[in-house]
Amino acid sequence: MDFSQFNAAEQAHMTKVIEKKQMQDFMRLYSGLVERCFNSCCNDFTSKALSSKEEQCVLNCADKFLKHSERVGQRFAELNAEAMAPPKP
Amino acid sequence: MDFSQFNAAEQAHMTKVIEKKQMQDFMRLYSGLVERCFNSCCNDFTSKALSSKEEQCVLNCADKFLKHSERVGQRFAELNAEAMAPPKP
Amino acid sequence: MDFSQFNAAEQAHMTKVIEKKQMQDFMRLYSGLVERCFNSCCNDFTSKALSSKEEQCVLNCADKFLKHSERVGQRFAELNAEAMAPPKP
Amino acid sequence: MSMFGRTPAASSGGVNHERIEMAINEIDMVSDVFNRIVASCHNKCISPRYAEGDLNKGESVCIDRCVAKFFEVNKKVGEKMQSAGANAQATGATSFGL
Amino acid sequence: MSMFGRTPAASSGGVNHERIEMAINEIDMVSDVFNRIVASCHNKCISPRYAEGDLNKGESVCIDRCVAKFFEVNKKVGEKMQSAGANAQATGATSFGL
Amino acid sequence: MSMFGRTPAASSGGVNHERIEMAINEIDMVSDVFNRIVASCHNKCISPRYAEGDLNKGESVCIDRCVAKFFEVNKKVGEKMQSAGANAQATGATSFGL
Repeated sequence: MDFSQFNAAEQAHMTKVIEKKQMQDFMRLYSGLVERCFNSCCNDFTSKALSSKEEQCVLNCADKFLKHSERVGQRFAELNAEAMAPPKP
Repeated sequence: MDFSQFNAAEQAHMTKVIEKKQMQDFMRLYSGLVERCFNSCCNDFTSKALSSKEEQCVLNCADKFLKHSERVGQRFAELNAEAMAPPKP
Repeated sequence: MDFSQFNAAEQAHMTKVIEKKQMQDFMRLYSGLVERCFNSCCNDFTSKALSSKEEQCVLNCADKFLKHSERVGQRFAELNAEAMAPPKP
Repeated sequence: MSMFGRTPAASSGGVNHERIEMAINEIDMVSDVFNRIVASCHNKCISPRYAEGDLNKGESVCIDRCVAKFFEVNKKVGEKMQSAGANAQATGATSFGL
Repeated sequence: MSMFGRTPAASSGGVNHERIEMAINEIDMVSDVFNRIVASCHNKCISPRYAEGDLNKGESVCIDRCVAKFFEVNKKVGEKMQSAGANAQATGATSFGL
Repeated sequence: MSMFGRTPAASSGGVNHERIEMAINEIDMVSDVFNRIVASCHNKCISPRYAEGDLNKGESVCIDRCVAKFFEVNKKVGEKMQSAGANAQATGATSFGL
């Protein structure tokens, strides 16, 4: 996205909008991660405590999900930049 | 959540926000319930009318979903209160 | 929905709200369609290029999804009008 | 509208914010239900093989019945919740046959 | 509030917009987590046959443990992200035991 | 912005609301697509056993190809809808290679 044609007031406004959106995105990423790892790792409800096996699964799942999102973000940024670039002759 | 440090204007504002949010949550709960019970109970599309078996399934499903949500709400409130309390010595 | 009791300012306001909502709905429909067709058609990640078989699947999927949505929209409008009509004697 | 304070411009313009807000709630709900029907009836009626782009006869008939059945379910659930008194606050939801 | 400009009416009314916005974020997050628990624990604990409308004993006990376990998972993930420094910006999320 | 009336403060501050609204739409769409890619490629590439926390070589390569393929699908669908004239109103969606 290119906000260079925005005036100062508009750029300030967009900065606030983007900050707010990033905060919301982070919260949704976080709760989506918890839900996904809970659903994959927890299948035994004979106890309310996390077993050590479940805990290890959750920690690996969270770790992997964050690395996954980061890698997707890198590729996404590259491909988006490519798609926005003027077509090559 | 603790809004006790809010002034009167802020508390009035929050009350409106919360009412609006409750309304939206209720509507989303409602349509989510319809979708879930439809998906679980209706698998025969040789007729457009609900069979009596499907209808009973839908009524039980709705009943059970509401009781489920209520029970989750009770446990959620207890655990959230616990998590917010000052740590015990 | 019946906005006939709205005054001119309110109707103008609602027109803007509805336009904005249609734009958002269209964008969500579009990205939901891409996600659905990707998930149904792409299962081979030994290459980053779309195979001709995958491409044909995606095109048929998009086509069918749009026709599906349109048909649902027609039935929805009819049934909604029926539900809003005064009950027959 | 209550969420964002009342702007002088708007209130002098004669816009009844309560009424607008209820109308927006109604639009949001109808649109939410519509999107759920599209997804549910796609899952029920459309084969994910995508050998052709047109709806075949069986799919078309299935869609018609599926939408009608979803409305029936919506109605039954609405009646149940009404009798349970659970929807005292849902008075804004007047349009979707509730 | 920052999203929609500051209206004169609101700022003269003594409303601290930052504070309101953080409170709304908090409510949104708690409500989002609650909805995810309802869906996840329904999938884990409730049989989709719907032979009766009441929760049976096994389902009730399962729900209690499921909600508790979801909180545990939420806590573990929160600690992990805190130690990873990933949640520097999540300071608004104070209420859900994070 | 149109949704909440135009506040005197904002319009005297020289903010073009149409332009802001289009930019917000664009951000929302890019973010929606990104979240869908994260979910879809997780389902396609990541084994749900979680024996370790690192991405292995196979998963990493799969992710790269998956994201590229999702973009391809997005492009094909965009072209199809453009030729169908269905996206006359989608002119705000300029950034995601559409």
